[in-house]
Amino acid sequence: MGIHKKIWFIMLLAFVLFLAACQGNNDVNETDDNETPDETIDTEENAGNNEDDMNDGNNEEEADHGGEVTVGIEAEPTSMDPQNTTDGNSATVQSTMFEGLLRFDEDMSIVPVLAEDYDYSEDATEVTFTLREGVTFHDGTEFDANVVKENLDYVRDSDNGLARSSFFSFIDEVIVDDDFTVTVRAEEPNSAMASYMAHSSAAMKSLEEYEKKNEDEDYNLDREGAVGTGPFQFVEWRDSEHVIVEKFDGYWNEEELARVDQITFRPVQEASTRVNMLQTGEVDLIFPIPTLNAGELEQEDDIDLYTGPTTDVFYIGMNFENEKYHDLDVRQAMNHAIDKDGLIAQVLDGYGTIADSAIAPNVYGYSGQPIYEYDVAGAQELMDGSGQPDGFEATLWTRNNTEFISVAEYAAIQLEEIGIDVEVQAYEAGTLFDMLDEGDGTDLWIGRWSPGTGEADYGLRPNFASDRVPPNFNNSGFYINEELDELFDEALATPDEDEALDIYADIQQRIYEDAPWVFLHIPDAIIAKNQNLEGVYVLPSGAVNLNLAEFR
Amino acid sequence: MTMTKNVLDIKDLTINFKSEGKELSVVDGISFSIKAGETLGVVGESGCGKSVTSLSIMGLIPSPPGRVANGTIEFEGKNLLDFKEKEMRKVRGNEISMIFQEPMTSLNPVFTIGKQINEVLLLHNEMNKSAARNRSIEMLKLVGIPRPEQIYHNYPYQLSGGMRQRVMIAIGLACQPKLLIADEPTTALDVTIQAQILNLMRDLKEKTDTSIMFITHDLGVVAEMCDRVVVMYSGQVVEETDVDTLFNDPKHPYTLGLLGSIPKATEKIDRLYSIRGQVPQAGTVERGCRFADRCDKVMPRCYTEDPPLLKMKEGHQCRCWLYAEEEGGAEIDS
Amino acid sequence: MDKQKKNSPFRIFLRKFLKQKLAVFAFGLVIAIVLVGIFGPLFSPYDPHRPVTAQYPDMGIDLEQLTSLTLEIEGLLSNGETIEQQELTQIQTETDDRRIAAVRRSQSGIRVSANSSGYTDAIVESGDVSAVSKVLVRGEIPLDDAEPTISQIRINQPDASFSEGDSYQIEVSALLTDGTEITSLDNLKELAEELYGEEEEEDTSGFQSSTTNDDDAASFQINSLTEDTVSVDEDGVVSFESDGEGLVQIQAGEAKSLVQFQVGPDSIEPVLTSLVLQSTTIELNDAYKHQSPSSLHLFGTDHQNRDILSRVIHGTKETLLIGFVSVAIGTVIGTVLGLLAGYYGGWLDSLVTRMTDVLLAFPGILLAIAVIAFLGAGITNIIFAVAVFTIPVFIRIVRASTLSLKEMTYVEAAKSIGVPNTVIIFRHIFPGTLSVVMVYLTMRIGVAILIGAALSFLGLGGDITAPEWGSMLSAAKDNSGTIFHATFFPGLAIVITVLSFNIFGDGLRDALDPKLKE
Amino acid sequence: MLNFILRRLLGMIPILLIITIIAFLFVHLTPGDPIRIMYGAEIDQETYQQMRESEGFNDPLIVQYGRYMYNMTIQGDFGQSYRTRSDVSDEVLRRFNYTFVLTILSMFWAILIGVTVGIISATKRNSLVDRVGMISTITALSIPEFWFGLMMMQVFAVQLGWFPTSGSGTWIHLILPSLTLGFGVAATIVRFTRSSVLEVLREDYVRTARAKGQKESVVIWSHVLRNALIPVVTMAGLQFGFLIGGAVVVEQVFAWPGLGSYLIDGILTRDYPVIQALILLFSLQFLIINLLVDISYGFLNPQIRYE
Amino acid sequence: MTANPLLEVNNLKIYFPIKKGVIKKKVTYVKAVDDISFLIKEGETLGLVGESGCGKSTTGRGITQLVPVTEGEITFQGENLAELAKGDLRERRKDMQMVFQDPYASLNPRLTVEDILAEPLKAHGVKSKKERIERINKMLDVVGLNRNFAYRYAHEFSGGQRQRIGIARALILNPKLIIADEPVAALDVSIQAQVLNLLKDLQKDFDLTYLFISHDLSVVRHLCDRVAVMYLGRMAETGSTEKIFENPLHPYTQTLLEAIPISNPRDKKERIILKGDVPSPVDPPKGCAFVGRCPKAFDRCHHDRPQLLKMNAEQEVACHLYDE
Repeated sequence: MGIHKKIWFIMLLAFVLFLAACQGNNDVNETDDNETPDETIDTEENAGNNEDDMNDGNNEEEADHGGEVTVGIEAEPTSMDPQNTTDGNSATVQSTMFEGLLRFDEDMSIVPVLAEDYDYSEDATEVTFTLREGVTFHDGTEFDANVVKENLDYVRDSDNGLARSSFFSFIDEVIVDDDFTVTVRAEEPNSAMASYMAHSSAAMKSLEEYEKKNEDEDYNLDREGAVGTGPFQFVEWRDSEHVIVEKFDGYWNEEELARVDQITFRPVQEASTRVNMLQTGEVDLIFPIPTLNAGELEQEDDIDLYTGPTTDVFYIGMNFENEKYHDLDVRQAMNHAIDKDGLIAQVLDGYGTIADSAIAPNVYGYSGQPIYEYDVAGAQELMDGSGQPDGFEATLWTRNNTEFISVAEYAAIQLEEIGIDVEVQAYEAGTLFDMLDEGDGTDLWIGRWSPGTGEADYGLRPNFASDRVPPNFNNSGFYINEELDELFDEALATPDEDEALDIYADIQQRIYEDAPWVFLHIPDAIIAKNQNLEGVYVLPSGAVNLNLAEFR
Repeated sequence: MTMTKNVLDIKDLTINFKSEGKELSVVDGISFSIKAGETLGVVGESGCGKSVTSLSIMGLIPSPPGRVANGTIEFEGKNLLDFKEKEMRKVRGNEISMIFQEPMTSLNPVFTIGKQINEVLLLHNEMNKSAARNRSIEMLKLVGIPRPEQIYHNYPYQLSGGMRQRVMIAIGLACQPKLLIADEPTTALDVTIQAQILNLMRDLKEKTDTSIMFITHDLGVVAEMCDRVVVMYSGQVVEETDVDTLFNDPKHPYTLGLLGSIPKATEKIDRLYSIRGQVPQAGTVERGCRFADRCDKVMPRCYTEDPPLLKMKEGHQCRCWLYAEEEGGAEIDS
Repeated sequence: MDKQKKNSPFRIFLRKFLKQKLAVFAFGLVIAIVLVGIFGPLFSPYDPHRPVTAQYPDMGIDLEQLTSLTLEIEGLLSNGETIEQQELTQIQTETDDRRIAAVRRSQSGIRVSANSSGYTDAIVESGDVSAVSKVLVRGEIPLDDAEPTISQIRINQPDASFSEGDSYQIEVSALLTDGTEITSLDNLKELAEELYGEEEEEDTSGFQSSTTNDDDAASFQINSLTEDTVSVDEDGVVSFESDGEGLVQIQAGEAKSLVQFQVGPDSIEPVLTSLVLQSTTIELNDAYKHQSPSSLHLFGTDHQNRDILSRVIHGTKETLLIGFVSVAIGTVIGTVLGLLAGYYGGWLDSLVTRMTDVLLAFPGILLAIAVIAFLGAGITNIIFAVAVFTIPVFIRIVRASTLSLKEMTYVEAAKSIGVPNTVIIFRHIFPGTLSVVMVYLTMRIGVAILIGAALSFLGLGGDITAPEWGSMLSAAKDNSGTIFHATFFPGLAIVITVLSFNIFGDGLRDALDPKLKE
Repeated sequence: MLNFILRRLLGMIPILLIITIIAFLFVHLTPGDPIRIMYGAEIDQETYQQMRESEGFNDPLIVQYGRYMYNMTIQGDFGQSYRTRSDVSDEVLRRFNYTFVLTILSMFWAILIGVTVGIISATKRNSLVDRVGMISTITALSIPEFWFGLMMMQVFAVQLGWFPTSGSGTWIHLILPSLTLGFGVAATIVRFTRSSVLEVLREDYVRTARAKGQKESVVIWSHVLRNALIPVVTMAGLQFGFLIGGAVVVEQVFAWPGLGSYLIDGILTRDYPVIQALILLFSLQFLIINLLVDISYGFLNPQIRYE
Repeated sequence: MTANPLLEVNNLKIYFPIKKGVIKKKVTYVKAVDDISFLIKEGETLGLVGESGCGKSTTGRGITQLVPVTEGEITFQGENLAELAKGDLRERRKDMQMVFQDPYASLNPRLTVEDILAEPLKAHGVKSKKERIERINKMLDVVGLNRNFAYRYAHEFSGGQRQRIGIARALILNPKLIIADEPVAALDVSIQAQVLNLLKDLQKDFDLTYLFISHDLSVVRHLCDRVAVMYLGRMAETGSTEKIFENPLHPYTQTLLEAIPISNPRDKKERIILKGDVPSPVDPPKGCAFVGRCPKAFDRCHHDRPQLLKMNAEQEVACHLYDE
């Protein structure tokens, strides 16, 4: 009896030890086991194993064959379906696998991809695409006009519950003219249609995926349906570990065939951890990067740093339902009270520019305005002239990540100098959206807006149009300006580009002067990579394109 | 008195304990010896130093705070105090073994009875496991445990206090020691069980010829068990004699008082003799007789001078000034 | 009387406690920390909520803390006139390294603002002319002397008009950013080659994007902008080919200037030929944040340039509040429930025990996270969250202690006398549990502070702008690799505080342990 | 004994039921909307309502709870993550491996370091070794875990380059996080072992063992340890709860793809199915660990019998 | 000795349930006290003897209502304690006090002697502090303690002094009955004599009645007028001290007396040694509780539970040997 117990005890200990020793290798072992019986899926298996090799610094050796890129991203992607994606991390991953008819190039101009050409009708209600021939999806199916129609119709249908369905609600009908010509007709004149079609969510998916979904209700398009036409194809998505894509040999554009065999995206939440991983060579490319680390990385010889403006605009929104902000003097005083130069220097370590309009310079239709200079005395004068010379108390809502909080802290400190006593409250992003959408008790909040379409309409309308007040998004400050509403529609209906640009310039001037926001800054995108990696494109929106990445 | 040789000879043993920076002599220059085959009773109230003495023989005084400051403990002619720890380990459990007061806690609760007897056997004897097992069961049988094969596999909690004390005795006697130190082995037991254990020990002593040092505060037990008695008070031997003399011709006032204060089951006394005052903590009286404060026959001298151990007659010594002149007893050098 | 008091259990405890030097020291620290928590704000050197730079003037600290200045420029026209900067159109500004300094046009001039220490070039451009100014930003990193670069080029404007076939040797002088002048074209060319010759090729970042400049490739250029009227060779000899206006541009590095020629008789409009910068070297300071520890700021400053020492001092109160209040709530509720459940037993005991079991089924920090997620962040909620998971701990220990004390004979004695239950609980049982409660209480304060910090780390902390140690750590954690002091001092404050409480609690435990003799 | 385990398992059911209710109410009454979190600001009201309807958020809570319980108990379906749209039960199982390995290895360090140092400290009581050991453990208990983790990463991964900074893959990845996590627990175990050993050293049977002439080392490692371990095992079991809590922080620091980071992400994004499943899992885990602790008692302490 | 009965105990049963099962079904009972009856007359000392676990202490606690009585009647001064209202019961307690075995555990270490002695006074409505101090001082004199000791804490005293404090606490309300639960078992021999003498003196001075619970037969013989011998929760024999010690009838009483160590080596004797241990009170033998160890057991002892039989004016015994 006693001996038995002793043995049990030892076995228990041994078990624990065994688990501790083995479990760590589990993944590798599993793949190894699978590998032996089935030789044909060799490439895929290699992918799994090579990830470990890479950590030993075997990059050089692999370079001839293309190699594998590991990318450290900020957060877990949420979906592999572009039509159901609203976050940047997912979009980055998807951009390796999916393509749309058009895309934005590095200068934010629209270039054809799966479409060879496109034409607006005279009244800007229709746009006709001539499609590229000979494009095949990763699953071998052909790309044609029907695919375009099916894709657009599927995403438009709100019954399918896709996040991007309303994005395409401007479409009235998609008409297949012939096998490789397709026309998109809008309900109203819309000169921004091409921009919409260049958006990452207008990506083309293989029709087989829709069929699978139709057959099986539980088929998970978000995780399994990643079949596009891009230079990479989907391999594996393990939550919190990685998403792996590998080179697609049948890519239509032979000049732009993928140059590496595989890309692994690894979500790493802690920014400092991402930086450490780049320094130790565990990843080849990371973004975003805390501005402070950027300076440090800049000094490192074998790390390249990219910094450049994005299309994000940071602002402090104010609630017009609250009388405090009815006075233009107060709003302008607030704009004058904040030292944007200091903000950029201090909070962004210089990696940013002052927002001189409600949209960023890289957005189509941008027109810069003379900024509100930092002038405490002037601001105080404005306050003195307003109905609230002694200032007031305010609550400033912010997202609870370091970047937003620092901005909020900074603004709060400075607004206090003109008597506005600001209390900063941080909320988790989702909660904050929810609170803003509810519209109750909103006072001041730190906002960030970037038009995914890269043009002015989407950059301005959601924030300033009267019909976008809560619960519709994103005019959370209940800013009502009927003149603007008319101008928005007018601009969209104007097929002539220059005319439209003039209208947008007018709109921006009116907004900037009316100061419904405290305009803050446009942050830089900061991306760092191993020096050996080349061919990384950064879009003006700050998005990274890895399709042509290769090792030097 | 036949001249049998002494198994144990303690001379001038002084044991100090450190407490609050001061060293107190818990045992202060005691000397006594145990002859082969003899049962020596060591009697005294709590705190008189009897347990510390027994632990010092085993070399088990917790150090710090305790230490042997002076004296020798000769076991079969060799001074145990000179033994290294390794040599001492060979003595413990083998040549001298010990049983303790609390049978309930003296056995390790997580090991079987068998394992605990085997342990001592395997430590001191060249024998294999099965031989040890047989010997263990034999020992269990010897100490009167029913169904020894079964008990062998039992855990201590499955046994009653009396049974556990039997197991302790089995462990103590397993290696046929020359000396068994029994430190209040029956105090925690009920009368009927105490009677069983005392009986058992008497029987075993006859069979094994082991000398026993029997520590107790119960004079009744002494009367039943012992050949000679050492009475201790406050770290000193105050009287040493054979058991018959102790009960019928005690000399030291403390011994007298002790005998007088015990109620007897056999006769009814209306009022007990009682020693006044409290038992002093060993080592706290600095000068004079340690019993002086409580003594009915105290003289001025008692407060100032330490009384020597006086020889009353052959084998009877007493530490009291009362007998310094009248008996003319020679002082035993200390 | 005094002699008797000496032996009261409290005195004995005190004597035992005082013997433990380390614990006494820790207790001293605890007291000191509490005092800092209460009175510290009165003595803190700076206002913890405002950047120190804003406080220097009030405090009479005279520091050259120029973080930005307005650079005045003038335009020089070909007719010799100057125009004010307000009239200059199409001004474009840029710095070589935006991380170090930014430059932009404002109503009052060209505004140069320091970002972080280093030096860079600020380029002001208007049409075809540009000028460069060196920007030096002093900060943590000591700067080597900056290599001067070419700031402005001045080309002598010929007064006369030329006619076809003439030629003209351009005379050039240039101003360097360190104020020295170069007077010959050859020298300028040489310098430009030396300064910019190699640098320009070095765009090897491997990033492909629109913002990489590839226009001004050459280090030194001299070329005609009106090739049909004038042509120019490398040595600055201009030949006039037809009538009209002739413009020649000289570019050295980032500096560009024009010279205008009137060829033929028709008079021409004067053009902007060069920009004159008021100063060629701008010295600024990086005083925005993360100042290293110095005599001015013993613990340095944080990311909002607030004095960390002051914030640590002010934060003591918040941190202690989290520690004390949450544990106090937990202790009181836990002790009361534990006493009642332990003493009365029965259904009350079953209920309380079940409740503790369920609460203990959640690991402490998860419970705290849950509470915070439910109630939202904020110091009161942190306190509540920590209290919630402190309660079951105290219920357990008090209940266990009550159960054993209940069995003590002196409690039985009191019962047998007829002492009411409430009196028994408060007189006999509660004081008995007090020792273990005290020990846990001190230890738990440390745990509470740590949990508070962990909640902040996970983004679930209290007021982010408040000077609370946990939030300070959390705010600085991204930079822990680069900025040592911003995490170190708040971290140290936490460690020292928690350590003091723990050692103090340890000392209490030893002093209250009946097994350890006096 | 089997009967005992069965009884204990049955006894868990009501507790778990209460926990499902608490967890359910907790996630559903918490402010924050999963749809918003899933899609950010970029969906309009119509789509939003559509999605609420299709996820069933507009039903009364009791109906939602019923559906949840039905799916979970009858279908074995814990739902789909709102955030990554993966099957929660699959995902939890997969991540459980990671957290399990991490916590087990941490526990291994903790016990290895804790018990060894604890015993040395106790046997050399009041010596220099003891004092150093005690002060360093108490210091270990006073350091915020994430700070310690970041420092470990700075020193051993970034400066010395001995270990990868973070992530998973090989067992080397496990070393730093498990050490960070085990550190605090080790300190607790040291203290506990020490006092437990000191307690046992005072016991009579230790004196008996010495009186038998047993070697001091055997006395300590056999007689003392076995008894001293009984309370240590309970404490270690309870510390598992602490480890799971600590894992949340440590997994965050080291980007370890375990349940801790899953939970934090889940809470931050109001990923109801994930939160519910994890709370249930953590509670179950805790209860099972308690059961295991109780069973291990039986091995350590023969006096406990299971009826 | 014709006084009235002060305390009468009839068919007292005290069972402790052992809880088992998930929903805590009460399955078995420890029959600590299983149907015993006895009475104590005013002014006498009844010794309740037996080995550990025989239920003698539980009996004492049952009488003072410290443990719930399962069944039976306790009549004190003619009043059935079970029928008393709570307030009245507290009032009765005044007349019925306990002295406990362990003088170390029975005094709260956090209180001074004054606090300890004042507690019963407070509990029974002595509000004036002056009066309390007066009575405390008087009581300290009575038990032979220095008045200055009032301000000391219990831990500063030796075992004998503590027991005096315990006795003082019991006496301070002038009770009629003192239940002394092994009051000298934990004391050294010399101190034991002091306390025993004190108890005797007090009885004389204050007209006390004692229920003296002890396992030490010598002490019982010394102190008690009558003796009740318990075995495994049942009464084996009661009678006057003289009778029990001179002429024990129950085999258990006989062996118990035999087991007492001799007081002089000259009295060495041969004796019957009782075999085995006391059986578990959870599952006592069906017939006579002593049957398993009884040298004189016969068939009937296994089946029938013997009832107390009056053997003579001073002795009752529960044994089938005397059934006729």
